[in-house]
Amino acid sequence: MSQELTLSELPAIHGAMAEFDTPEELLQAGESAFAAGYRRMDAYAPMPVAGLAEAIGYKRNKVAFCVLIGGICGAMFGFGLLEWMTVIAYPHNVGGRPLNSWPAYIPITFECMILFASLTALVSMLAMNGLPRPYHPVFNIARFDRASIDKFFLCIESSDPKFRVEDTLQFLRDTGAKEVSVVPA
Amino acid sequence: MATQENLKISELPEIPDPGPDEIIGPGHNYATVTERIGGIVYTPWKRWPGKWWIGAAIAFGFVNLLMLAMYVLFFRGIGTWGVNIPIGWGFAIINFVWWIGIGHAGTLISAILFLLRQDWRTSINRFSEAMTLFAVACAGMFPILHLGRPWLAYWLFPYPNSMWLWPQPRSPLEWDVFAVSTYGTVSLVFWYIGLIPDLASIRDSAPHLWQQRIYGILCLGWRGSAIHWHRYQKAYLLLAGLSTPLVLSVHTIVSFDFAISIIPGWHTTIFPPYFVAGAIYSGFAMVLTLIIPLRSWYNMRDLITLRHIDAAAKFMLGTGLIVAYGYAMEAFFAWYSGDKYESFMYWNRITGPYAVTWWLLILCNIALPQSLWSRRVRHNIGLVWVLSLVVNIGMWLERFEIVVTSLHRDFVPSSWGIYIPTKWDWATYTGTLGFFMFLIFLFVRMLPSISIFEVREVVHHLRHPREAYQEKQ
Amino acid sequence: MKHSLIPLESLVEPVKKQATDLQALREKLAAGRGPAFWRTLDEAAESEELREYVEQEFPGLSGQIPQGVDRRSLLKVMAASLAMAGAAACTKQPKELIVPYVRQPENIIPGLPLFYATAMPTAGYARGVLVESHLNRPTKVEGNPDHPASLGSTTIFEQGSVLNLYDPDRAEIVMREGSISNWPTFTGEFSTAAQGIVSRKGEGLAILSGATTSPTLINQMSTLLAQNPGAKWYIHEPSVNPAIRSAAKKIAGKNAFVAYDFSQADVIVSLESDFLNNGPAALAYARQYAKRRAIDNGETPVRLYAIESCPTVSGSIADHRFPVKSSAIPAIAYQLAKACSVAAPDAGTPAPDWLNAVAQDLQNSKGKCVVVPGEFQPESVHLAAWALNSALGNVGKTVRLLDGVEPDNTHTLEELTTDLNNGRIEMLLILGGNPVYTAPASLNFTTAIRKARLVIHLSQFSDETSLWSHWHVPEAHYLETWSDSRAFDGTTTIQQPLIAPLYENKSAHEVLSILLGKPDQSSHDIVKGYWQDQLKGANFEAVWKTSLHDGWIAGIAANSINAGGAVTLPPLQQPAISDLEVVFRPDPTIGDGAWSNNGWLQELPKPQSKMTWDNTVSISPKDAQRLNVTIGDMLKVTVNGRTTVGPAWILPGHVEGSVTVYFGYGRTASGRVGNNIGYNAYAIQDASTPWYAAGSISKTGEHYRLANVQETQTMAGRNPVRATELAEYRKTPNFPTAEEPPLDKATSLYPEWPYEGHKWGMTIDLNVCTGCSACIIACQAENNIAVVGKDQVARGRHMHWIRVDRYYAGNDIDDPEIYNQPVPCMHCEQAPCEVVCPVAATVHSNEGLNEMVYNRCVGTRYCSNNCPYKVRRFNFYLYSDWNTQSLYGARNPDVTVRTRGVMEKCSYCVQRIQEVKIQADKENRPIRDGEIQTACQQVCPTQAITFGDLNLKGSKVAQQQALPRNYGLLDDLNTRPRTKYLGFVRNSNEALSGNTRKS
Amino acid sequence: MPQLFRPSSNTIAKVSIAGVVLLLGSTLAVAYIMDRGPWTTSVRIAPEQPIPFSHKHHVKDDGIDCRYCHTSVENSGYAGLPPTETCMTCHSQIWSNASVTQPIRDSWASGKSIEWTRVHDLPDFVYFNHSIHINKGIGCSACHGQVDEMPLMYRVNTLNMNWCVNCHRNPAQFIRPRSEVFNVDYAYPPNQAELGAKLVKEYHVQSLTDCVTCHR
Repeated sequence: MSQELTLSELPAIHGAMAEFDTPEELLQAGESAFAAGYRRMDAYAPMPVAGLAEAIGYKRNKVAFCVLIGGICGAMFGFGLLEWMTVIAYPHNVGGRPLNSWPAYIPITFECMILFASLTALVSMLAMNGLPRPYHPVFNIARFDRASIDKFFLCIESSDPKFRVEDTLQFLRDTGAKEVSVVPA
Repeated sequence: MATQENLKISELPEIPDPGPDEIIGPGHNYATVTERIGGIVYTPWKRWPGKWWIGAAIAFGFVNLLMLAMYVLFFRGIGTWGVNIPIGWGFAIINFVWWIGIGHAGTLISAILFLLRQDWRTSINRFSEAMTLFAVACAGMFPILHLGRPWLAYWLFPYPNSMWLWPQPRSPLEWDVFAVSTYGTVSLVFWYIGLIPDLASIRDSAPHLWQQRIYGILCLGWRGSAIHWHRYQKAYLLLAGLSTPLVLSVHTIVSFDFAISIIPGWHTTIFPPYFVAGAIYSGFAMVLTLIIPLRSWYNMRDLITLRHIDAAAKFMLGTGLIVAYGYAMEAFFAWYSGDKYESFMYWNRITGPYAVTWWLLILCNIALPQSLWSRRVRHNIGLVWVLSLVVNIGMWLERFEIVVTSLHRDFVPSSWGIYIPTKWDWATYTGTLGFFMFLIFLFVRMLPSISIFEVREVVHHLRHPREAYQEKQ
Repeated sequence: MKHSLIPLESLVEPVKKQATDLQALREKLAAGRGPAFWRTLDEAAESEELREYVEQEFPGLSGQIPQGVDRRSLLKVMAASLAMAGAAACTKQPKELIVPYVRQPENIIPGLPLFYATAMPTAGYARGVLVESHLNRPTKVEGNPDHPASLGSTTIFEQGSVLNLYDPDRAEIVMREGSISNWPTFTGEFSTAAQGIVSRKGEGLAILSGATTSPTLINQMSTLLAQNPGAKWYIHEPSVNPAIRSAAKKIAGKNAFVAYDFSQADVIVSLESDFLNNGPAALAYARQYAKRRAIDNGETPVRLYAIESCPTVSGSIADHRFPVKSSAIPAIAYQLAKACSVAAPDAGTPAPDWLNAVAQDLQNSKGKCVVVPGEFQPESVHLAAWALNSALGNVGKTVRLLDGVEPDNTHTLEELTTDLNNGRIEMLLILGGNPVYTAPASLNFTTAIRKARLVIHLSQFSDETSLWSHWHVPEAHYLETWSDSRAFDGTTTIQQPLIAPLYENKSAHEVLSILLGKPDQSSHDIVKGYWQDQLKGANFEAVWKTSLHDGWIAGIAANSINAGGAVTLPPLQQPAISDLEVVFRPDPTIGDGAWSNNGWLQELPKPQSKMTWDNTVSISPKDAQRLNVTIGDMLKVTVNGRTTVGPAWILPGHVEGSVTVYFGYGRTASGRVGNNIGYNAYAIQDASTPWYAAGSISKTGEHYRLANVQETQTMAGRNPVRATELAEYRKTPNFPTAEEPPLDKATSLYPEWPYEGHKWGMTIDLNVCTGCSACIIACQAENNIAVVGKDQVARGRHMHWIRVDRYYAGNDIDDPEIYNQPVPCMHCEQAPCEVVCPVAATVHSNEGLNEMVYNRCVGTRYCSNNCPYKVRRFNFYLYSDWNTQSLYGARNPDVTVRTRGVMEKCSYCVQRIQEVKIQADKENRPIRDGEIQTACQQVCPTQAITFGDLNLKGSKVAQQQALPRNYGLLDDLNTRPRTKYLGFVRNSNEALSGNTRKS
Repeated sequence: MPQLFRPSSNTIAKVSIAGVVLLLGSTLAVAYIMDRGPWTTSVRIAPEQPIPFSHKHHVKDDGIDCRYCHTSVENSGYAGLPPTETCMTCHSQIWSNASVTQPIRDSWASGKSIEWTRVHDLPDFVYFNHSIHINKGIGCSACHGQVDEMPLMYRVNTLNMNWCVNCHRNPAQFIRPRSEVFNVDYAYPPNQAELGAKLVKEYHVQSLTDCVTCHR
């Protein structure tokens, strides 16, 4: 459902939304929108679409870096803990083994590394994606529920300097969108 | 709503299996897969099949048995079990190793097959991950239950305490604490991340507002943004990368529980690889045991196809052969090492009081599974199912062999003994089986048991084979 | 009454014990810590309190020792567990009371144990002991090193006696025909009844007692008999063979005792004698034997030939064992006599081929050999043995004839039965003992006893006999009352009590003095009174005090008789039993049945069978094969038409054509522990042939579950025990390590852990270990080790910290080599158990102790799995009895009472180590070698166990570990055990190479 | 489709996540504090006693030496609690009919002990020996605090294992001359460091941290 709006009766809007049937169309639309100079936009798909993010100008993905840091911290924590426990906190003669039996500490060190890294992966991914975020303007579009099922959307946001409702809507229609609508904020 | 028109699809009577070459049946589109898989989740309980109710009820019965067994254990003591001196470990550790082994298929399928780009994993990874979690939950119980003073189990964690005492990290049991808890956590994370987009799909296709709300919360407001997908895939890839060494390390460490000790039959270097192989072996067996009934109950023959079963069966065969190699090596060491204790141990396994279990295990784990070489066998669903059960039993017997026969006759003849499990041992074991099944039953009802968005990708790839390749780059 | 218990328990804190510092002990006792101060009001008050709570606790006793675990209430379990979790977990400690004395006796310092010298009479004969007392609470019995019949060691029974004192099943009050009465009433009625008798000069008065050597008692009796010529004194000692004394009497011409001195012997021939374990002088003999067994300095050890039907403790370390029917021993004795050219009647049967070799050996060592007659052999054997010894010139050297210390001219149980049946007896006074149960069935004593008009029974338990008595008077435990007794050599000990009677317990002296018309005399007055007369003149009080303190009265000993005229051997009474022979023996751990309610002794594995909680019918492998019997099959044993049914035990080394049955079981009025277990062998005993008789056995078809602690009987191709022949040893002294050299120190990934300070270690000399098992029970008493009951033992959950493994070797199952190997914790320097404990509950002390911290243990049992010696024990249930308060008294306050779910094991008696260390530290001196003794070491009759500091130059343990015979169990695992063994060396007779066992 | 959640829900979601984390953290913190706090250690909590016995009065005001009542402290593991007799030596004369001392007289008359509540109560599996500590120059007040300032007796130290271990690790911090052992208000000198080291050598004090030092 789309409605014709005149600038006068325009409420605060989040952006202009175009709906496509296939990932390929969406990908093209995204590319042309970027080519047309739009920068503040987002594309929505029920499954990962290769190259889509890059198409709309997404550059650097920092998840990997965070995970690396997490892993290093984990390993250091694990080994440090064991060393401290057995050498400093309460040194015991255990079966005649040296206080610092470092080979025996490797398994736990490794596990700690994995644990920290994995948790960092989850947290950093969600954090950077700004999730959890149950409310989002795009959900105002009635057909957007198909975005998680079988339809593909491109949304050029009002915050984009080149954003002009009519032009943008028109531009989106020209990209061959099946349906185009304004996203109320 | 968009979903209404598709409801019919889930009611199609019989869906044929597309055969050993297809990983998905014909005529599927993005919507239909959503509908087929999601449909199960939000079908009103009135329409749940009777089979489910009966199965769940039986499983729940065993959960109660488990509760009773625990009550007896805590208030009367570990003496209610069959353990003694010299056999200080019995069912508890056998079951622990068995469950943790089963728990290995999930992460393996999700992570390793993912890295290996095996597209057939898609329809079974979600399910086997769930299976992993539940198996680990069962496994995790035993190390605590088997303590003489379970209420002090927290002493195994390093926390600042008024005794200024700390765990003793040279002990493989301490390694277990970290390995198992890490494995549990990471599997959960991996599983949950995989679920997020599908939960969103459920949110958007569920008929009732309360369902939409619940899944809306669970999916954290996922909206399928391209950039989110990008980070999402990166995170998932990294997790897969991390889980792969993890899954190998966990059973390696479990095998250290034995390999680190000096008991003949335990103290051996072959254990880590052969435990890991055994774990995967039993894991795939359990996957098959579960998905074969599942696909027919829920009309998913076109999503879990002969292709999957065939591949899993091959995996079983392969890992089974590694395990066989392990056995062979044990025998070889026993002879080649020239160690009198080692050779006696092996001889005692074959001919001693527990010889029956040993021969049964050879039958279950090595002899029978060889039939999987034959394509006809692999494609006979019923037969594969039976074989998967056989392997499950065989792997349990293997753990029994390792734990009991090694301990009951070790070094000093005067202290040799015999182990006879009591009714409470059995109650605890079957109890966890019930607990496991009960969780599975809940899972298939409450959550999408197949990764919907990955199946969408499959649908997409089938349409555009060329891109399918590029996309993986 | 919980708090009345606290004075005992709340003072549980480290205390100063001086078991080994005897000088200090003497001074302390000499300084007037004697009995005179005993019965002061203070102790009276103290004991009142004790008595009170025990009585209060008694009725509702819930904690049965064997099945107790099933009866633990949830609360108890949780409370106990939390108590152990203690301050560690986030739990608040329960409120605890301190109850100080009202008036503190000056000789008691709370926290410091006192040691009192006394003696425990066994079958009348004294063994001197030192009893450890915590606040007047006897907790542990040790041997008295100065006492000739103890020499610092004890048997299993002295150790077990503490538990009997606190046994909740003890009789507590005077009973009259089953209803509660009291002592005053009894005294009243008894004296009136007595007056009647006395007026008739004792006509119709019969007094039955066990064997006794108590001068006071004998004196009381003789006074009584003098006043009442009509009265008769009968003596019944179920497990003692009267032939020993009758033979001695024949030899000496008067009441005498034949004593041996093995320290001078080169050759010993045992005619079915268990001289190392049985009899009033066993401990002394064991010590002498061990001394002569020494080989490390080139000595030639004594050679022991054991000729016996059923393997005994002594037989198990014999150099040659000849399985011979018990009934054939007399013939053998005569043949041996002949072979040594001693005039002896014809034995009928031809002598076995080996006999001449033995005879030859004897003759080669004239004056340096001993022939020991079996305790249960008839007079003829004892006479033959004497004849041999005198012919071989041993008399005066290795054999001595001493004045007898037992009363003379007493009557037997048979006579009593006849007199009863003839209605000659009106009043029967039974002083101790349990004749209704122990009388041979042939006497039908139960019918006889009914003939008496008044039966008065004095005994510690209300037993089978009490049920047939009109009056039952609770007898005082030897730790509760005054008395005296003498050792085999006449050494006399005043038995002083360590605690006032817990209940209304009375001694035989007190009962007798009623008859003597002094009803109000206390044991103390009687005993002291008697000795005042004896030790006239000399400053009595001083002598009395020293005697009490030393544990024996100076200057009183039996003179030796140098007469011993030549004896003429009677013709053989009966020939060897041709068909099946049934041999009767007291049970190795329960004796004649008097100990059957003692959980420690019940759970103590029998030296040969390693079986607990039952008596078996021991049968030879051949017979078992013939009758197709397996262990546990029920056998019906028939003797003279009387039958009993018991489980079979196949005993390698048992002679063919003979079965051995044991007394002491099948009791019905023993108590919660001893009731209805095993079978009653008295039920088939015939008074005429009490120790062996012709009989028959047959399978009933039933099978019985026996609880034994050792499944595997052989060494299964490993050699935990390493033995060799003397000749071999001379060639390769390091024979134990010759084949399997221990790994050299370099074979380790880890750097050596330095042990600068003390370095505790232990050696166990297998060459002298007889497997008597005293160490096991001493350890149990010292370390509060719980009794778990038959079912748990059968499940492999017994708790003994030190076990004695018994292996059969050689290639002849009918006459195997028998080896005993005590196995405590090895305290490995590279302990496998420690590495695998996830909570550091077992770690190494810097003195090399393998510490087990109960309160840190969470119970993974991994340590036990990984212990190659399997010396760790686990509390699968709440085994320690936390309910039965009377048992609290027996506990050693220096050792934690373990709770459910924790591991435990030998600690090298670390509480003793700590106490000596603290003591030495306070006195600012180094610890002397041998100052610290572990419980097992202290009790060992042959001193096979040595404990000490390996870093201390010249310490005995260091020397022994330097010996070539020294080896470590499973040395090849590189666990570096601190407990080492000294290999067994067999001194075989080459002339018998045919019979020589290959090692 | 209508929005399932109000815009505010975004904040709620994020806040609740933080909340959960905080909750977990604080629970652990509380447990930790409980474990150390008086509730478990009963530090500075004077328990109910049959007689309101004041060490302040007897030690400070009357100047009675520790050993007058705790007789065995120098040669036994157990310091010893005075028998009623000891109380009566004075209280038969003074305060001889005060109501507070009534229990003493009752006990004396009846022969029934006075039942005190343990203040310094170690778990039953801990074996502490007073005499050796006294002999090695560990003063009473080092563990029991300034009893002469205590109208009613209470613990000043947790008696937790880490507290014991702290001194056993490095006795020099708390050791004092033998002469000062019974001096309740002994103050450690500023040069405790070297003095301690000196005394440790002089008294041959070992630092014993083996388990069996206290647990058997």
